[in-house]
Amino acid sequence: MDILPQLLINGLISGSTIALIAVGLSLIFGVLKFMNFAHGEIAMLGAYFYYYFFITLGWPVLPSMAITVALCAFVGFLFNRFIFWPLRKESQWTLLIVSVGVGMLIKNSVQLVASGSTRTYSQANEPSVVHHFFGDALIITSNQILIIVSAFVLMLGLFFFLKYSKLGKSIRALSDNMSLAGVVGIDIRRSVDWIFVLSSAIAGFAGILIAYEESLTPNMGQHLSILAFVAVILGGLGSIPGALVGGLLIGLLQDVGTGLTIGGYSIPSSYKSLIAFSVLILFLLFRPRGLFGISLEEDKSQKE
Amino acid sequence: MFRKSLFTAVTLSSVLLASCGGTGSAKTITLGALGPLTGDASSYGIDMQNAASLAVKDINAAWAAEGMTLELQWENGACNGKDGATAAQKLVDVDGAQVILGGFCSSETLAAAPITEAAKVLLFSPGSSSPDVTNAGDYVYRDWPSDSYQGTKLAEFANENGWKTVAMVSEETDYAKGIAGAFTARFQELGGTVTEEKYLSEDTDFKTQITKLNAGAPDAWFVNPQTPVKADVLFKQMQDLGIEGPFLLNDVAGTSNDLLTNYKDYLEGSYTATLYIDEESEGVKAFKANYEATYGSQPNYLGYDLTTYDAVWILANAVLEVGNNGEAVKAYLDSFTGYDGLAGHTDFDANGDPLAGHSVYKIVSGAIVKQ
Amino acid sequence: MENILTIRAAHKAFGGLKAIDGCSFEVRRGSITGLIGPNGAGKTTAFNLLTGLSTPDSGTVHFEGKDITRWPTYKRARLGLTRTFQMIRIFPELTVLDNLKVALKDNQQGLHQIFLNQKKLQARLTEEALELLDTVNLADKAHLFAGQLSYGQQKLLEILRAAAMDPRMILLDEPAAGINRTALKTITDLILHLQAQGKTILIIEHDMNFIMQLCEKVIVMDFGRVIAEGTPGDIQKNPKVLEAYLGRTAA
Amino acid sequence: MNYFYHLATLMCLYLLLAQSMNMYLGFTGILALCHIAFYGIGAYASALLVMHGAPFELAFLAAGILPALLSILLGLTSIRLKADYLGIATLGFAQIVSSILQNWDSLTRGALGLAGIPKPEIFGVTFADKASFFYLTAGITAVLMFVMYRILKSPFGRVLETIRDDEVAAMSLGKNTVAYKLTAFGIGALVAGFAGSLFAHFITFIDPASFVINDLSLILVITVLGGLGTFRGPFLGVLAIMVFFEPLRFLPLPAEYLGPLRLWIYSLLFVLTLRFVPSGLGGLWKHRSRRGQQFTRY
Repeated sequence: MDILPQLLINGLISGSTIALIAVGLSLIFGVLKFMNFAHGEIAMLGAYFYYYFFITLGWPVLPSMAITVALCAFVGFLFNRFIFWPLRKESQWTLLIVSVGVGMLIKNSVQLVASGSTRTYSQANEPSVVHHFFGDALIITSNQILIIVSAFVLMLGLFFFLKYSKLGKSIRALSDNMSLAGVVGIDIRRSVDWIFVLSSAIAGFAGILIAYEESLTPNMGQHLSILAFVAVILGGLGSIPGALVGGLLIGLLQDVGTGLTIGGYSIPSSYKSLIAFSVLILFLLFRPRGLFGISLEEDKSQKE
Repeated sequence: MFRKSLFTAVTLSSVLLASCGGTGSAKTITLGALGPLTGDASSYGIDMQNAASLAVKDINAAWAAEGMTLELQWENGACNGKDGATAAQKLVDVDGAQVILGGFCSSETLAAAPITEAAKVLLFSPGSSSPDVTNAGDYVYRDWPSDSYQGTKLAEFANENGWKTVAMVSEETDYAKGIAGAFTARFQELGGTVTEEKYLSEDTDFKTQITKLNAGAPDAWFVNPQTPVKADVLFKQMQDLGIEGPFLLNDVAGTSNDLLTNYKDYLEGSYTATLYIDEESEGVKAFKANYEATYGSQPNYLGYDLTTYDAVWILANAVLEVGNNGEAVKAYLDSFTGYDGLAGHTDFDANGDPLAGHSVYKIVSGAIVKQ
Repeated sequence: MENILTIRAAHKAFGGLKAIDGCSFEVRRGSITGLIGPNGAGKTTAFNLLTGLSTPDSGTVHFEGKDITRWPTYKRARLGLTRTFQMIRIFPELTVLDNLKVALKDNQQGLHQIFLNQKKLQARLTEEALELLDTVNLADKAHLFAGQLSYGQQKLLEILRAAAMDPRMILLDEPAAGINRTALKTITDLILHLQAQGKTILIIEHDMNFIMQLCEKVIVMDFGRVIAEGTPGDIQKNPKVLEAYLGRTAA
Repeated sequence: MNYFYHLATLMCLYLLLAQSMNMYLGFTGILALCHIAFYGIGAYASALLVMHGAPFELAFLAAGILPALLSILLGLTSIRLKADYLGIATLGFAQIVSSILQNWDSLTRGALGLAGIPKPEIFGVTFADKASFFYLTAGITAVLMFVMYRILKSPFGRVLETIRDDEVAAMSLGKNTVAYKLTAFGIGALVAGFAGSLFAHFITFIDPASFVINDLSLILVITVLGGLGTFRGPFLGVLAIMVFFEPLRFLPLPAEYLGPLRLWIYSLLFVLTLRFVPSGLGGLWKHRSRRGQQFTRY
């Protein structure tokens, strides 16, 4: 099983980017109680913004990243302020369906401007710095290390932000019981705005990391949203560590699942998404609240 | 990339305006044209459109003496069956097209075929390579060889090189599947073994497939993607994972300019099979220069561009001689004596497939050299 | 004198919270029985156990001798055990008439009946619904959207809708909450009218005079179990009841 | 003329898809996002059966029944899930179906797709040309629309609406809500399967790429634009699409910008409709009583 370490790293890399998107999804769900189908598209948007600034305009890395994250946060903020927040009183249906529409809008806008063909960040023959561990069993590039490290750093940062900062506490109060939070003087609207800004920024950054490692196409947003849903449900709704663990789990399941050859038989890699979704269906049936989340029945009954 | 696509749009409309504005009362012949102008395959569609427009410009120059002009009425097939059929139906019914250039993707051609067959309209595809197109209809012709040629050619070459085990990474699309099927069949016939790992078009990470195949320590690798960008990611991830050794590449991975420059060293010594194109011939050089001058960049898919260019010329000659009528052009092509164009000599077999096959090229310092 | 409904040693916990902790009581057939207790005593959770919205961790529920502990809500309703809700659950987008017609019996709501002639059926259902509305003189509002009724009228409608199923027993969850004097009189008359038709009524309520006036027997719950049972008179004097209500506020 | 028949047939297919989805999404409140999977299963089932010699009538019925059975199975396993979860579980189901269609080479030839699907032949009459195929499709659509009309306007349909508005209340009125939801979901899948069969024999070439998630968005646009939860909604939605959007194709814009532009306008209108006119063009789908939904909102 000499390729196992490599598979684990592959899983970690793809898992950590999914986790970054899942976190934002979980935050938004925690507050407005709906799964934002447009969230994966924000990551795709981040990949294209970065492409425009870094490749087309040729800006250096850091400013390109900064402006991309800011723009994504702004887009998230705009959609919240004009679409999601005004509809918050609706049934969470309408929010869910409108988020599918917002996702379509983002995708088609990018397709309109960037004429749809897929692209990649690959610079002329700039080989990435490669590190070898355990002989040749594990090969990982500096970019890949950056992805894993930044995912964890962001997670930790977000965790502490929610735990200790004033805004973080109000966001957590909001997700527990919005009307109560309002009563005790938390400016609900501002907090929800902040949540969208925060999760969209993280998703935008995740988009950059994904596009560094893989190719970028307008359709990738949809695929990312769905994988992020699976991660959120695996990890448990509304829990940040849950989203991280869920994302990593999905990445590992997909890569190790298709990579391992047990007794000569191995699952062909094209069944990768099949594994992720079968796990999703299993979790939904037997443990809808996921690993760390609170069960919806309890949550609802306490409020009844 | 953004500047490029805007630039294309501007020049495209100007070319169209120029070509139909200049003729005054002269007789104008309109041919239908069907290609993937949106979606993932739109990069092919735009290249096809550019090549066809260049051909139209040259034809109109040649026809100016007889006061005739050629015009292409474009419809978007979006590389899927539904839009391909809808576009074909509109061309046949609303625009009364008798001869249609396209579809580019096999799904477009296969969906358009029953409609054009029923209306006895000639369908001439410069790019559909699915083996199913061979008997898609009597009025269906193509000057791009079926995938099976490419697959068998590469398999025979691999066998001659003494390779016994080949690891193949291929995309789950009609084009790539056709090549993979032909390659595996032929290579196994010759006693070799092929370990295949597939990926879906929406997948974007292939490290697992590569790691798994690498575990089998194959003699050679066959990279068989649908689009150059997927090839780019495959090469990057293979490079990161330290995969070396001789590569076999399908024509999409092996003949795309960006890849040959970006991975010049990595692909050094690899082999690909594509339509025989004499890069050094005056016509091809003139075409590339003309393309660069008009569209500001090198053609993305030279092979497809040349077959499109030739296809427009063949159809133009046919229409000039026997008139803009599906049955007449079909008869003309059935008794076709061949056409020597930029993509070499083109002639058809009974099913309307081209006789010319693929030949193996070696990649030497970023350029492909005939073996 | 046999009992129509008995709940025996029921336990229900949500995580650490023991909502129902060994609760048992019976309700006499044809009676109007009250169920009172301070907030959080587990009254609504007990209702949910009786009507199948949630199932007890242990213990049993019997209705007319049948063990319905694990039965789904709709089966219990068809058996003749219906309820109203603390927060009104009428269908605001349907008309008042339709809210009742949906609940009326033998309503041809099967898929195989979609092609039957509707006229005869609709006429009968409308007539029955209007009759029900007459009992509380709401007939004139039959064609309004249920959402347009006043709070009191919606409460009445919800009780009527539960009665429309011609059940054997109706569980009323705080029917008098937020009701003005005149509407309260109508609700009391409706309850007495339903009892006269032989239906058994079990009421959760905080309005003591409403309970004392209507109920022949009152069950008092606290901390998820029954702490006292008896006629309204005994209950008012029972020290445990006072301590439960007062003690709680004093502690 | 053929082009008119071609568009009219496509309109009938969209109408069937929109109304069948409206039955369980708009009327019963089941948020399932796998309608395209049923459509795809129906198309493949019908095409494969006919290509292996089965008569068209049998293949057409199988194309409806197979997705219906799968929907019952899917429903049984996930009906008790809350709306968000059900949406994702059904999206997962759709991805699983798409992945199987792409990978099960021996049956579906994977990405090569199925070419040369024969035209339908019923009692010796083959519906080969566009006109006759349109009449066949229009006939089937009319029959299905009538049946769905009767279903939705009958007491059975009224119970579906009560389940959408407040399932707990409907349960306490003795309605076996799970059975009703499974039936509505099953009928939706059945009709989507029929539409799939007609599509396969109409275009005569299907591949996994024709049944992807973003086709779902178009149907969602039609249903929501027309008005969720109303019978006339899908009619208005399809009309809006065909009358307002299809002609965009004739705009002088270069074709490469026309495609994404049309899609962009669809999605913009979709979002604006939901934002300002949630009940859609002909709709009365109002954001029903919040209590009815799974989460109690403030």
